[in-house]
Order: sequence, then C-alpha cells, then structure tokens
Amino acid sequence: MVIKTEPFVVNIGPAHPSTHGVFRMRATLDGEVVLDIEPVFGYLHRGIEKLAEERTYTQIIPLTDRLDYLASMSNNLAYVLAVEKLAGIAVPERAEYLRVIMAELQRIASHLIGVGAFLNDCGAFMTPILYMIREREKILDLFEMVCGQRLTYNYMRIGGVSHDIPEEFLPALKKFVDSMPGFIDEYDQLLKENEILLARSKGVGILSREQAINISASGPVLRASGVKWDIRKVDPYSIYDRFGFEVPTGSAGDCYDRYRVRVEEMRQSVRILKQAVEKLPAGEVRSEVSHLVRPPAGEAYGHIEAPRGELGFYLVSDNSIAPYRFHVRAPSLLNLTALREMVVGWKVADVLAIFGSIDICMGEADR
Amino acid sequence: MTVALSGGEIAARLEERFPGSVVESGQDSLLVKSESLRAAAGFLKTAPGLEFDYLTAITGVDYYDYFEVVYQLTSIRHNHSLVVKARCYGRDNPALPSVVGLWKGADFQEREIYDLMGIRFEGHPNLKRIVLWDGFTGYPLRKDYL
Amino acid sequence: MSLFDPGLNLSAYYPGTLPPEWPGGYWIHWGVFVVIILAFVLLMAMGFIWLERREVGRFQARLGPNRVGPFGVLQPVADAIKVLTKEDIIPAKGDKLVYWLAPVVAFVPVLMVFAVVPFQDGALLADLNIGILYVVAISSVSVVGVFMAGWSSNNKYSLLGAMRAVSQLVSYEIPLGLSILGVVVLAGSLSLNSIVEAQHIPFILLQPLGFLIYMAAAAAEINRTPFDLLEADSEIVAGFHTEYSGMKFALFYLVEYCEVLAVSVIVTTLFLAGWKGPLLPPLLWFLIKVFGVFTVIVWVRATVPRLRVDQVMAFAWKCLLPLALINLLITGIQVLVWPEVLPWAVVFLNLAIMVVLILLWSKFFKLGGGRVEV
Amino acid sequence: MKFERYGAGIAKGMVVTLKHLFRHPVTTQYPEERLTVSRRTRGNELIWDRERCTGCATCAKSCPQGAIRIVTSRGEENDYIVEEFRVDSGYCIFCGLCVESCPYEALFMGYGYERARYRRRELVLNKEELLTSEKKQPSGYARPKVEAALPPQTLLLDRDGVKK
Repeated sequence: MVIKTEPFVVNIGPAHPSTHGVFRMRATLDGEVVLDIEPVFGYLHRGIEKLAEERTYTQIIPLTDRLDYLASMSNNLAYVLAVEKLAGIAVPERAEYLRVIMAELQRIASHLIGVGAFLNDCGAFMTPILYMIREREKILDLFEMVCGQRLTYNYMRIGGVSHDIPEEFLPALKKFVDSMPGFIDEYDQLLKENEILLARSKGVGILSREQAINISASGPVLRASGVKWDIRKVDPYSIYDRFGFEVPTGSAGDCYDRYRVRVEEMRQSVRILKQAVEKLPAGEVRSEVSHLVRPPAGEAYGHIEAPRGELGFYLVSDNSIAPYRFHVRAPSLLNLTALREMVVGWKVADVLAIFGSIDICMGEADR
Repeated sequence: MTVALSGGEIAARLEERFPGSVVESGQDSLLVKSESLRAAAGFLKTAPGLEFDYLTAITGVDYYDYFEVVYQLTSIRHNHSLVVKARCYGRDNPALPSVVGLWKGADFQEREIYDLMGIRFEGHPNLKRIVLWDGFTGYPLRKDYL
Repeated sequence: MSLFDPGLNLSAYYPGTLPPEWPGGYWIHWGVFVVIILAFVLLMAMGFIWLERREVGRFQARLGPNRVGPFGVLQPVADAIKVLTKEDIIPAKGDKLVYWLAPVVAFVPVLMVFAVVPFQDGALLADLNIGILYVVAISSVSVVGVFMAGWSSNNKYSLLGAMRAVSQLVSYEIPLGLSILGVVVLAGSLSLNSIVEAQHIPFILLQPLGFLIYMAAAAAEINRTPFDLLEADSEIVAGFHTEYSGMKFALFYLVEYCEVLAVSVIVTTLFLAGWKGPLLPPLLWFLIKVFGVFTVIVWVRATVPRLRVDQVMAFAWKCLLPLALINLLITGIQVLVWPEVLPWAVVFLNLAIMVVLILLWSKFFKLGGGRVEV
Repeated sequence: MKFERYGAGIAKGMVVTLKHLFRHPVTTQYPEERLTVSRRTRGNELIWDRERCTGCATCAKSCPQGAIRIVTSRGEENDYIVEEFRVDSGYCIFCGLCVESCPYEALFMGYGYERARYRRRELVLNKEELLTSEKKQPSGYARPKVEAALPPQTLLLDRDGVKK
C-alpha cells in the first residue's frame, strides 16, 4: 500500500524560541526532513542607512550601536575607522590600544552569547548559556565602568575614544583576563566532548571551502570551513599587527567546527588582551576633532573583523557634515546566504542547530 | 595587508580582453560599462593573477543623474582587492546584469539594492523585496524619497 | 490499627484485594487509599516542580524561585493559581471534543499507575499479582492523550510533536518492558510488593545494565532530556501543547511531573528495594529514594543537550533493544544455572558484563543517519 | 556519528554542573539587593544646571534624536535667556552626546535608573523637572569632578567564584 503524503510548510519564526531575534524561515517539510527553506527578513528593519544620511558623522555613532546590538563596540570601531579613513584623521596611541581592548572584550562577550545560544539550540537546557552570560556580565560591567552603558556603548569617537579609562578599570580587566581561560576550560569540560552534542553537530550543516568563499561568508563561518581569513591578520587595521595571536580554523566546516572556532577565538582574544594591557601607553585618548567632522568629498570602505565576520562601512562624502551614502556590509546578512545550502536534507532539529551555529544578529541583518 | 590593486592596470587588461568595456579608471577603482559588467566580472573572477573569488560587498549610490553600484572585490588567494563600479541611468527602470551566477554572496545584497534603491538586476533568480514588504511603493534609499 | 503498620501484610492474606479484618471492609480501604494516592501524587508533583526549579537553578549558578513562601515552596501553588485563572483558548479550527478530552486521557493513566505502588510493606491500593504488567500497560495509554492533543490543536508544531511522541514512546516501550523483565525473573513475581520483598540486596546491583536501560527508556517515555523531543522548545516551540492554555495546560504540566514521579517510584520499587532500608521508617526510605532518583533525572536535564529524532529512534532500536535482550538472556541463565550462588559474585559478574557490553556497543553502534538527499 | 567515548564526555559535563551546585549563585535579588552602578552611568533623565546654561543650544544641535528643545530670548546684557528647555525622554537614546558637547558643563546625565512612567507625556521634562533634586543626582559621565565623588561600581568579578 502506498500512503499518499505531501510536504507541508512550517513558518519557523518570526516569534520562535530560537530564531535569535525576529527572523522567519519558511520551511517546506517532508515529515521531519527539510525539503526547502526560504529566509524572510525585514522584521527589524529600521532604515538605519537612510537615517544616517540625515545625521552628522558623530551622531551616527549611537546609531551603529543599534546594528549588531550584541557587539556594539565592534560596530563603533568599524564606523570610526571608516570615517577616519575618509577624513584622514590620526588617532593617539593610547586610544588605539583602548580600542583594541574594547574590541577584543566585545569579541569574547559576543562569542559567549553565540556559543551559548548555539548550545541552547542543540537542546542543552539553558545551562551553558547561563554560565556564559555570567562571564559576559563581567565584561558588561567593565564596559559600564568605562562608558556608562551596558549595551549601547557609544564609546568610540572619530579620532579616538570618548573617555579615558577610570583607574579601577585596569586591575579589574587584569583580574578578568586571568580568570577567563579557566572559565573557557570549564565550558569545554561541560560540552566539548559530550557525545550527544557531537552527534548533533559533527558532520551537520557542512559548508565546503569553495561554497563558503562563494557565498561571501565571513568570520567564524568562513574560518570553520578551513579558510584562514581574518581581517586582523590579512589587512591589519588599528594596531593589530603589533599583537601575537593565532587564527583558529576548522577543517570540516560543520556546526561543531564553527562552535570550536568561536571558543578558540575567545582564547586568542584573551591573549591579545593580555598583551594590550601590558603595552598600554599613557597619553591622550582623543585627537582634536570637531564634533562636526567634514571629510573631503570621496568615498571610503572601512572594514574590521567583527565577532560575526567582516563588518564594513562604505561611506560616500560630499564634503558636508553628513554622509551622502552610508552602507553597512553586514556579516549576519551575508552569512545567512549559506543557510539554505546547509539545511536542505537535514531534519527540523538541525535547522535550528545550523542556524544557531551561524550566529546572527537580526539588528544587523535587517538594519 | 590587503593590497588595493590599481584600477588603471586592471582596466588595461580588461580593455585588452573586452575592448570598450571600461569607461574610466581611477586610483583604486574602475568603472565598467553596465552592458559588459557580467563579462568583466567573469574575467576578474577567473583571470590568472587576479582571481577575485570573494565578493565583499555591493552598494548602490544614488547620484540623481545616475545610480552607481559599487562592487568591492577581494581575492582570498592573492589577498588583494579592487573596487568595480557600474552605472545605470534613468530613474524609472534602472537595470544592471546580476552577478549572482558568479558570486552567490550577491544574492541578498542585490535583492536589498533592488528593494531600497529600485535597481533591477537582470538574471537574478529571486529578485523580490527583502527587508520591506511586497506591497511597498517607492524605494526609500533614493535621494528623492521622502 | 495504624494504616502504615508494618505488620499489615495484605498480600499475604488475599493477593489482589482487601484484607478481611479491615473495619468497614472493602470500601473503606478503597476510599482511604484513593484519597492517599491523590494527595500523595498532587503534593509530590508540586514538590517536584518546586524541587526541579530550585535544583536546576543551583546547577545553573542562579537561585531559582524563592519569592513565594519560605524558599519559594509555595511557587507551584502560585503557578497553579496563575495558570488556572488564565484564558482558556480553543483553536478556531481545532477539533473541540478531542482537544478537550486530550488532557484527561493523558492524565488519568498516570494517576492510575500509583494504585499498585507499595508505599511500604502492604500499604497499597490493590496488590495486583500482575502489578508491573499493569503499570507498563496503563502508562502507555498516556501517549494517546498526547497524540490527541497534537492532532486536535490544528497546529503544525503540535502535529510534529505528536508524531514524534507516537514514534518515540511506542519504540521505547520495548526496551522498557524488556529491562523490567530482568527484575521480574529475579524476583519471580509480577506483584510490586513481592518484588520489593524479594530484594534482599537492591536489584540495581544485580541488574546494573537493566537499571541503565530502564533509566534511559523511562527518560524517553516521560520526555525528559536528552529525549525531550515532544516539547523540544528550541525546535518545535512546545510540541503537542503549543496551543494549550489555562486549566488544560495545567493538566499537561501536571502529567509531566506525575510521569516523572511515576518513573521515580517505579525505579525505587524495582531497582532500589522500595521501602526497605535500615533504621528509618519504611515510608521515609521510600521518599528519600524517590527524591534521589528525581534529583538524578534533573541533574541529567541540567547538563546534556537533546538528541535528534532519528538518533533517538536509532538509540532505541539499535542500542537499547539488543542490550535489553542480552541482559534478559544473561539474567535468565544466571537464575536457571546458579540459583544458589553467592549474590556478591553475581554482582561483580554483572558489573563486568555491563562494562563489556557498553564498550562493545560504543565501538560498533552508529547513532542515527545524516543528511537525506532531497 | 559514533558513541565512541563510552559516555565519558557526558560524565565530565555532569561533574561541571555538580560543581556549580556547591558554588555561590551569582543572582542579585534586585529590589532588596542593589548594586552600585558605574560612576559614569548614563542613567535616565538629564539634569540641567540653570545657572551655568547660557542657552547656546549646542546640546540640541548635537542630539541625534532631536529630543531637546530650547527657546531663548534676547536679554538685557545681550545674552540669552532660556525660556524653554524641554527634553522628551521618550525619544532620548541616552547616547550622552549632549552632555559631552556642552561647553559650559551645564548638562549632566542622570545617575538613577528607576524612572518608568505610565504615560508617555510624563516623559517630557520641562525646566523645573530637569533640575537636580533629592531623587535626581547627576552622574559622572563626561564630568570628572562629579565622577570622583561617586561610590565605586560593584563588579560581578569581585563577587564571583566564592565557595558557598
């Protein structure tokens, strides 16, 4: 007897426990197997690119906080680097170090959420993410100490950073840097070798090297596929060429590799932090730049290695106080191109695991 | 350090292969004719020594008279980059050839430019609005949209 | 004569029914135990809800509920009031009768399981001579309720959850039953009270493999991590009870914890020598063991991720089922060939067999399939 | 995927969770237990210094949201008299750019954080509501003198890892 079956369509999201914001996947299922998937964007579209055309260069910095709200410092940094490239502004030494410290702290904080959410999507009942949020909390405490906010920092300024660090910051940072490797080891002990996690993530959602390059993936997604491409190394911005660190890569390009790459990157970030704290020079933190920056007409593309991948800002100036065109190259959006190729043929449960392993932030993908 | 290749040199190579395809070339960018964009992009992706296998970003800019679409290309193998631009004229129905066939990463970005700027990319497999809803009228990132 | 008099051995008199010398006879015994079971189940379920939340909280470096009452013990009461006063939603295109019946069908069987559980020697509603068979048979009726809920909700997530429920629960019945058989063979009786009496040393020592199989299969039966596919919140929202609210949801919530209670009770009875224990009164021993088993279940929940549906099925059919069969075979041989051997020799032998079997299966067992070509 | 580690990985993980059972929980029980916020906190409600303000409106110009409204009139000594100084906290994104840009240090970020209101119109603050009061203290954001006087922030770093 042949039973007549037909595929059915399930909307995963926009309100779903593990879509990391408001993302919708229109999945066609044959039982549990995914036949097709269509990502639907736009639930968090705020028109930031248009808003930015109406604001001065300094006023855009708080806007960039709201792009990738899990890694606001990185957004700040990428934006001010693009403006400085456009206007040719030099940055004091101490400010460069502070920027690196903040960016690396932010990378750890963001990866903690990324890894925790991925493990949560694999079904670990909140435990890993709560442990990781505990560590993220310490980083947020540090950010709060420096800039007064815990989520939307608005810390970088064109030509430096807004404030020097308070005197209690460095001891606290040193304490954090010393204790963090122990916590990373603990996370590894918790789930790195867990058979169930291995079964759920090894060999699942494979993105080959060629595919990863072709779909413009970046960040941990690209590196997990075996491409040693980290903008901090290949196109060093700020002062990243002064620090010694490794670029962890995966080999298989599966969910497990993406998870491992993130954890290893946290270790490398701690390494960079250690060096930056040691070398931190004294001096000014902000060069004399007016609040109303007026870059010469032209265009510039500034990019950094944000936690989620290559975050770039493309600015066109017409020599006024506001950019003529402000475009964000959002890693979350581009990494999602890979989603369909990765999930077709896997089960519903894998869709969320693969989606979690890409680690996106909808604020950035939709803008 | 990613080397920004000089637009002039690349323009010469392109001109040699596809005469008349380059409109102008600058320090680190070159402007190709919109008709020959597809061929030029294919050449840039495969030509030995260039091999721009990674499409970093696509942006559309509205200059009132014309729309300029900016392609940031990177070669992961050689670690160099290039900015390629193409222009399309007319505000009612601007169109450019799509490069999705070459770089799949262009998929969402071209949809986004279509959505917000109104430039059609011919040959795109699924050219729909991406961040705005389907019934939306107008293209918000155009300079004349209020 | 006190209710929990240890000398009151009902089964010795009249297996399966009531003691003739009880004042009032049949109906008083019936009434008293129904009240006791209802009170026990509901109180313990609430206790479990509180305990689970507190324990998971501590496992996750936070506090857990601590607002309502001392240490938050009244939290389940507050939750119950909140849930009962919520709006009762029935999906417009749902099957109303089935939707309404589903929580009842799921809840009643779980409650019925406790009828044969001895809280201490002879203190039970009905000492059926087929006690454990009754437990296995009745508890699998719950899945019908779950499927009804998933079907009648007219929600795709619910349907997915219900389909997972049926395949998973039916599969895990088999290793579950087979692992119980080992205990039955050792005890020589199906009556739960007799099984407890037969445990001079707890059967967990004689049946370590059977115990592990039972725990795994039971975790799957009651939808506990790592087999909580039915209501996998990160995948299919809340599975079969996505659409439920108010009182009906409360029933499903209660079913979940009553099932955990049932499993803890059965494990205690079958493998941990039930109410037996030195010094303390039997009822206390019973409760301590039940809470101990429950804590282990919570501990596992706080640590491990969830398996995928094909892996869950493969685990049942390729790993647990053969192991359960081998375990039954070995137990049978041991009982037939050396009935008089010192128990401690058998303990170490069985432990060794367990280790060897687990190592063998770890080497050769493949967990589920991968990508399907579409 | 094979089950090749004989459950050792699961056991290792369970040891970690068990260890946490004996650690101190990190929860802060908020209404009773309060942490000191950062000295530079960009808290709710701006604070305005009537004496120092010259009515130059630099803050209004630097606000990305346009939440500050200033109306001035010409005074006797050719100076500005601030007639209206209104901040719509509902639009404020607490970026602190106004405080940073104020050339006369007449504007401060608030130090408080419990300023929820039931109606949106209550979020619009006029001249009197912007002044400092018993409940409204200025924060040290971009004001080093205020910052030095405030208590240090409580850090999770100092509280964590304590054995029970």
